[in-house]
Amino acid sequence: AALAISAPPVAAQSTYTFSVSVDFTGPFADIMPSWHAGQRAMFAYWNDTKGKELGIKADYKVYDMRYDAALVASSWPGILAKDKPIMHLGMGTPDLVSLGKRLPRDEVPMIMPTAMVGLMWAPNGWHFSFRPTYSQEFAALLAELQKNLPQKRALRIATVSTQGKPGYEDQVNGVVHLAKTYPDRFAMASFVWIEDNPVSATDRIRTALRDNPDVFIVGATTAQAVSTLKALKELGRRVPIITSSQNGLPFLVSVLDPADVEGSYSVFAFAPSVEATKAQEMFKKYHSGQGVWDLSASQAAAQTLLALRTLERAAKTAGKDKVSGSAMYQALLAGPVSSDDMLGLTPAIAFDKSRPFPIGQVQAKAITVKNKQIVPVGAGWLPSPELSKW
Amino acid sequence: MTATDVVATPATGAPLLQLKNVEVAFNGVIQVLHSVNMEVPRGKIVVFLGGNGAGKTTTLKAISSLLAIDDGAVTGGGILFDGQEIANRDPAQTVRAGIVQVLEGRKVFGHLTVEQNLRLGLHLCSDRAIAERERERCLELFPALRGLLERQAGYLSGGEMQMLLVSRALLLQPRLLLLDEPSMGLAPLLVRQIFGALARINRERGLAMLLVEQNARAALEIADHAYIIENGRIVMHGAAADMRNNEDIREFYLGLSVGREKKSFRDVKHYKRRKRWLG
Amino acid sequence: MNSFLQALASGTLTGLLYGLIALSFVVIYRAARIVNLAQGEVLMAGAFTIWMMTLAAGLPTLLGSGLALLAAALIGLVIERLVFRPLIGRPTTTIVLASVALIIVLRGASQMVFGPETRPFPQVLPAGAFKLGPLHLNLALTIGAVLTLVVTEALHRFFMNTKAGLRLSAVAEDHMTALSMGISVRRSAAIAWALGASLSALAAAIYLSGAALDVSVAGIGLRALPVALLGGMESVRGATLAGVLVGVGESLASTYLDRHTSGAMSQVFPFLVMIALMLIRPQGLFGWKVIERV
Amino acid sequence: MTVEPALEAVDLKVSFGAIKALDGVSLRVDAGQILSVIGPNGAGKSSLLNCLSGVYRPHSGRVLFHGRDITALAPHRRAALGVARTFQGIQSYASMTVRQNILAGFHCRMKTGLLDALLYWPRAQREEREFSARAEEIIEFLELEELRHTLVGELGYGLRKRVDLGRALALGPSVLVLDEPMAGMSVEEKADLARFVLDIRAAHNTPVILVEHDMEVVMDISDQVLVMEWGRAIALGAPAEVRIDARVINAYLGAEEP
Amino acid sequence: MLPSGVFFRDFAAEAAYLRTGPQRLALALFVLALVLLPALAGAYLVGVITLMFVTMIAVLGLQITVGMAGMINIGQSAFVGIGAFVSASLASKLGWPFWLTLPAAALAAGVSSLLFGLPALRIKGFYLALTTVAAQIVFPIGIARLPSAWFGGSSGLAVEPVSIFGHALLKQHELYYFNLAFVLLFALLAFNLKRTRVGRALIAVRDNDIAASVLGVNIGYYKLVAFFVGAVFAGVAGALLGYVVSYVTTDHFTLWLSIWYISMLIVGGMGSPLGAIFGTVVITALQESLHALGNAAAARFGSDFGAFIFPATNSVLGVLIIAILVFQPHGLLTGWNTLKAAYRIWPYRHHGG
Ligand SMILES: Nc1ncnc2c1ncn2[C@@H]1O[C@H](COP(=O)(O)OP(=O)(O)OP(=O)(O)O)[C@@H](O)[C@H]1O
Ligand SMILES: Nc1ncnc2c1ncn2[C@@H]1O[C@H](COP(=O)(O)OP(=O)(O)OP(=O)(O)O)[C@@H](O)[C@H]1O
Ligand SMILES: [Mg+2]
Ligand SMILES: [Mg+2]
Repeated sequence: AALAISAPPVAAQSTYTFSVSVDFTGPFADIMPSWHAGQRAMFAYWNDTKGKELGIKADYKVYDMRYDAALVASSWPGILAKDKPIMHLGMGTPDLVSLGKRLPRDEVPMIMPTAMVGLMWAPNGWHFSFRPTYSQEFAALLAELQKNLPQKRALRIATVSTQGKPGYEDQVNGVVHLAKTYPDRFAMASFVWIEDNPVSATDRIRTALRDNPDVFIVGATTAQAVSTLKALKELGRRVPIITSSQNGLPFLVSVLDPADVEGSYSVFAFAPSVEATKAQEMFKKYHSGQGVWDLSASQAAAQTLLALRTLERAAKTAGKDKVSGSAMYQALLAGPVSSDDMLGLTPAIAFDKSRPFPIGQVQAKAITVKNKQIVPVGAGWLPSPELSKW
Repeated sequence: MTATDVVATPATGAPLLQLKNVEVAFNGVIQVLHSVNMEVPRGKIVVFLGGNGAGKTTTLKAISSLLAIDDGAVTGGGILFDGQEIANRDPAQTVRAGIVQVLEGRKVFGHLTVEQNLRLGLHLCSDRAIAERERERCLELFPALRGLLERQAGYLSGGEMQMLLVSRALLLQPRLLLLDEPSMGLAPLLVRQIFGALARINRERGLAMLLVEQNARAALEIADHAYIIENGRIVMHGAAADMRNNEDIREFYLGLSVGREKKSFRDVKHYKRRKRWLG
Repeated sequence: MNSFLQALASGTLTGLLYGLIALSFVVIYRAARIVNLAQGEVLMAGAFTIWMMTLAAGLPTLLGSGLALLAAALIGLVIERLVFRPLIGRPTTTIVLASVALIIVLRGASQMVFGPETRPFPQVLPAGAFKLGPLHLNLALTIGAVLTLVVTEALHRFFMNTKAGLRLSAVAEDHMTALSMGISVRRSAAIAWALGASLSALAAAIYLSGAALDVSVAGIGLRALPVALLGGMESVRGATLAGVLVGVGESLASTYLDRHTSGAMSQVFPFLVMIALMLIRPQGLFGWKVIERV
Repeated sequence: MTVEPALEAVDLKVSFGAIKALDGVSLRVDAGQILSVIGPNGAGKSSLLNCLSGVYRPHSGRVLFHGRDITALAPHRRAALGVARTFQGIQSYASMTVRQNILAGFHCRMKTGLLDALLYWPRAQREEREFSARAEEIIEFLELEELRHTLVGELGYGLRKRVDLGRALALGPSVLVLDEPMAGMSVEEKADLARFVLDIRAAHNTPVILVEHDMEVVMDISDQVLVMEWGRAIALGAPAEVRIDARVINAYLGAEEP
Repeated sequence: MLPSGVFFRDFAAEAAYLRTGPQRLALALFVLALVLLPALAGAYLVGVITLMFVTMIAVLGLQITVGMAGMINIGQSAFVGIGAFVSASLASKLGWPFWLTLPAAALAAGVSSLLFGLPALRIKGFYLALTTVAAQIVFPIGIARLPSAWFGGSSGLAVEPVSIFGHALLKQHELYYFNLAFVLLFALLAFNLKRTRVGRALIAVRDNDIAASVLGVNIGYYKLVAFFVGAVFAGVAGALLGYVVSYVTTDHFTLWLSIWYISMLIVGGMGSPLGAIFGTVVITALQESLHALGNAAAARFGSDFGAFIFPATNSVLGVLIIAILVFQPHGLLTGWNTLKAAYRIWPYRHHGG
């Protein structure tokens, strides 16, 4: 899986290369056009503005990893040798599991665009995401929902997920941990385990409904979200479901009658694409080729921005022609990147060695369907309750 | 071309089946038949003798176009049926033209009943009345089958299977019947019964047959002509009656020594063999 | 008690869908002796065809779906012609392996043609549910169940009583012998594939009605394969019955056992039943017993 | 003193559904004896042999090998004792060469275990060499030299049967059980095979149980003939006696041969 | 197949795989090339080949179960997974060195394969394929359900690099040699198995189980042996994979991977270990080059073209596999042999009768 897609180099500049994992053939191929558009646009934006100013050209090489850990593992040595990247832009779990351990050795930091999973929550890594764990993102919305309950009681949570898929199971484990940590605010009502593509979830949802959950968390596949909503409709019950970014509301609204999705949520730690941000403006200005400004575009844009802001800082401390992988790593740990620098896509973020996601208060944003329209939930960032590692 | 067309244009005089310099090879490299020439006249029984691996089965399959499934093909010469070239055709076409082969080794449809096996024999016959009549004729020929109609064919005894196979082939209304060792593994009584039935069919319907047999004595009795194949080459042929009296045939195929008395199997000697294994 | 009845009823409905997919395995095996592990991918192709005829081409849903069943038959014919016809006479292993390769091809091809994105699937059968006494039944699955029963009975009669059905059986028994009797193995295989592929498309319509469609729906093929084996690969009625058994079992397992095994049981269940039964009856409930005489 | 029979079956009964394949058959064969079993098709001859070699488990009755009850023994254990057999029809290992077939016949005489096989150290090599030589002797005996590297699946029917015999011989049989070994052979080949059987008997005093439909062979080479019909033994005796037994003629031979 | 004019004096010479001087020379050169490769090839290629070695061991094992014993196994990657998890767990939790984790992984995979192989005692043919699919489905659920202290549950496990005499193998070429040693060893084992009593027994059981049992082969035992040995190879491959990738999760070991293993076997030919090796090389090479081609095309026509070109490469490979089944049913290797045979009898078209 070699070769690359790159912009033409410009002379008399320091040029640095970022390697980028994408997935045009694997399970996330469908969101790739917009995803990659987000990255392209941000590189173009930065090179046109900050890059020009600093005399630095940020180059990028794209590798189709098919979302396959073995492929990532086998490609990486070649990437290192050929591109000498100063930073890798990962795409998902395969990058994490294949590279997580060796990045410190290779002295190349990696920035992730996806939320973390508990299994990657360890100190001293060279990989960082601007998003916390999925469970913490859910927790931010759950806390908001709990606050708005008419009575003062624990929010009853049901989960729908797949057995035997590490990432999906971990989402559930994290929420269970949340309920254990705050028993007065959250309670686990029931667990629904179904296949990725269930024939019908009705039976199991019916059983789950006996425990009167206030929400269903469906963080795994789109098909599960569809099945859950269809089951609820069949059973004549209205319980909101909470999805994540990769199986979020925009698709559900397009497949199902928006009335059925009414009141459900997606939650994630970046600004939703329906919100007006500076990033959206820049995307419109620098966008080329396929793809539109949607959740995956904004997610990838945030990842790219974080990487480029780090380059800015590393160039300042190490000197414009002396940026290296470890300089990038140092720059990442050197203090917060402001929300403005992130073009409004995230709150201010800062890292330390203790964990692979931002330190301090975890915050997220959610969207919901109101009157058949997707709208943001609340105006600001939703704070997530403090959560220890599970 | 349909079966009726073929019947309508009989090239009288010419033999029903003619093999001209037929060569057959498997997998494109292993040649098994070398320039085989052979004729089956109308209404006659031709017996085809030869040792193991001589190429008898291969010849029959070449005629009925069943080689392809074993990766074999006629690579030279021609096979004429009623004056038409039929080598390497679609087997289904060959059957429609009137050539039906009874394969060696009791190939009944084991999971179907005897009745279903027979009905499969009638699958080309669209006229119900004719079908019924033909079926009756067969059951008359082999009355033993009548009591077995509902039995699963895979559990019949060897003799019953062979009767079923011949019946099934007859129901396809062939003009040339190819039989591959029909007496193999049959008890003497049954061998006689089967050969009796074949002779009767030949007599009554004038059905031509090409019969591969190891039981040369029984076969030569009902045959009109005989061919002998060794190592893929026809080495001898002639009228069955002449063959019965040929010295070599008597020794190698009939087990008789000079002077008509039977040689005992106890006395057969082979000296060329060094018996190290026994030592 | 109510939840038991409900589990029974919805298990039966899901099971009949499994049964229908199992039927598509059986038809192809019964008539051509081909074990097609790519049946799930064939179903996926059928689903894409339905999507093309309805949402993409804008035809009325029912008309489009009907046409799609025919188109699916055509896909079946193409697969037969290009992949399995050249393999006539080859050992079972080869044919199973070819079907494994077919999995790769069909997945690749459908991604190439339709792209990888998840898309809405038309509401072929009416959405929603209805009440029957204390029971609560999914409308689409119920209609599908009735269709499945009708199809089962029709196919059963076809195989047992018609000349064409007998011919298919003959081919399934032994290609060489069938050929020697002038039965066209090719034609049988073609009929089998046309039937099998449109059955899969029908199953897709029931399965996906109003849901989402992408490459991953092919996964249902391997969930239905144990069902086909359980019923016996040669038995039409067996497939449907086994479908009901597995469906009900799965549903009961999920109602009563999943609490204790966090969902593991209902996924593993069909395989457990299948392995247990295979040990007692290797040919499945109604399959042909292998006749072994030496 | 009575000789102990090499192989003995006592009152065997086997049925398949309604069919009684064996209905109380007994037989014994002594060292050096050739016992032929004849009878109409479906009489139960193969079923009898299957009981002897352990493919079928009789519903009642016993099988004794040199006085030892082996009724419950699995087929491969009986083979290890030296009960070797060939099959009606072809049951060879089609994808192996002639020599490999015969080498495979040595299976229970060889000792190479899984680990030896994987490592193929000198011990395994030595054994392999030793048995290759013995396989060659059988190949020579059966005159298969030309075909030793031919795949058995490509051989004609008769040659395959000869390979089957070679495979059984490799077992170093103490009883040789042959099910229709001559079916589908020409007279010349039958004579060869008869010769093989007689030679084996002569050299090792191996008892032979032979099922065969060719009456000439049966009459010529057997010491005793057992006649079966409908799962029962209807006659037992020397060939000459059996040949004129009215019941045998009726059930099997049919009236007069030319 | 030999050149004409070669005769043997003894059976040892005939049983040997390398019978002529040139054959021995060719092998020596080949091994030498493998040893020199890291010095000549780029890091990328070395990485790809290292992983290919691991795959090769798994496919060699599959050749024993499927090729020799005729039992279709479409769950090989589950056994690779079991090996990977056991080795990773022993290494990371108990700190075992690789020369202990490797045999343990092999044994664990082998023993667990017996569970799924047991039905083989009664079930034949493709029905058996299903129990191996079951293995594939039960495996991730099992790992997830077992106490996470054992195998890390659904989170998976990190694997520290292999260390030999206190030296950690971190560099790509070190890993390359490490795996090369194992692939050579296991190829040798597979070749040995085929030419001895056990291999013949496996083939006998595949060709005709009743005859085999009557001729002294304990068919139940050998069916289990086939499963066991096949899975032992898988287990070793799994342990090695863990060391190469340095992290194991159930995500690695999917049905899809098993399907590719089978495909490699088909392409090379199931009849011999050489087929397994050949098939692994061919498929890996094709995958890599088609993919590189796709990337190049994507670079030229824009990255969105990738959405088309990459599935296209899969289709091409699938079509290729089917074509091989149709035209070279015994794998590419026999095609080569037929060619040699044709060459030897040239200018004649056929052998005499
Ligand atoms: N599929 C095949 N591939 C290669 N060679 C074959 C194949 N089938 C037959 N042969 C070879 O063709 C030759 C003739 O075989 P054939 O079966 O026609 O003999 P036969 O005369 O019928 O013998 P038998 O009396 O034993 O049945 C044999 O040498 C055999 O090895
Ligand atoms: N495995 C089996 N399953 C069912 N029935 C069987 C089985 N084996 C034998 N039979 C039945 O038992 C009876 C005796 O069969 P067997 O094969 O022993 O006869 P045979 O004397 O060897 O006949 P032939 O001379 O044709 O070989 C037959 O009616 C047969 O159908
Ligand atoms: Mg023959
Ligand atoms: Mg018999």
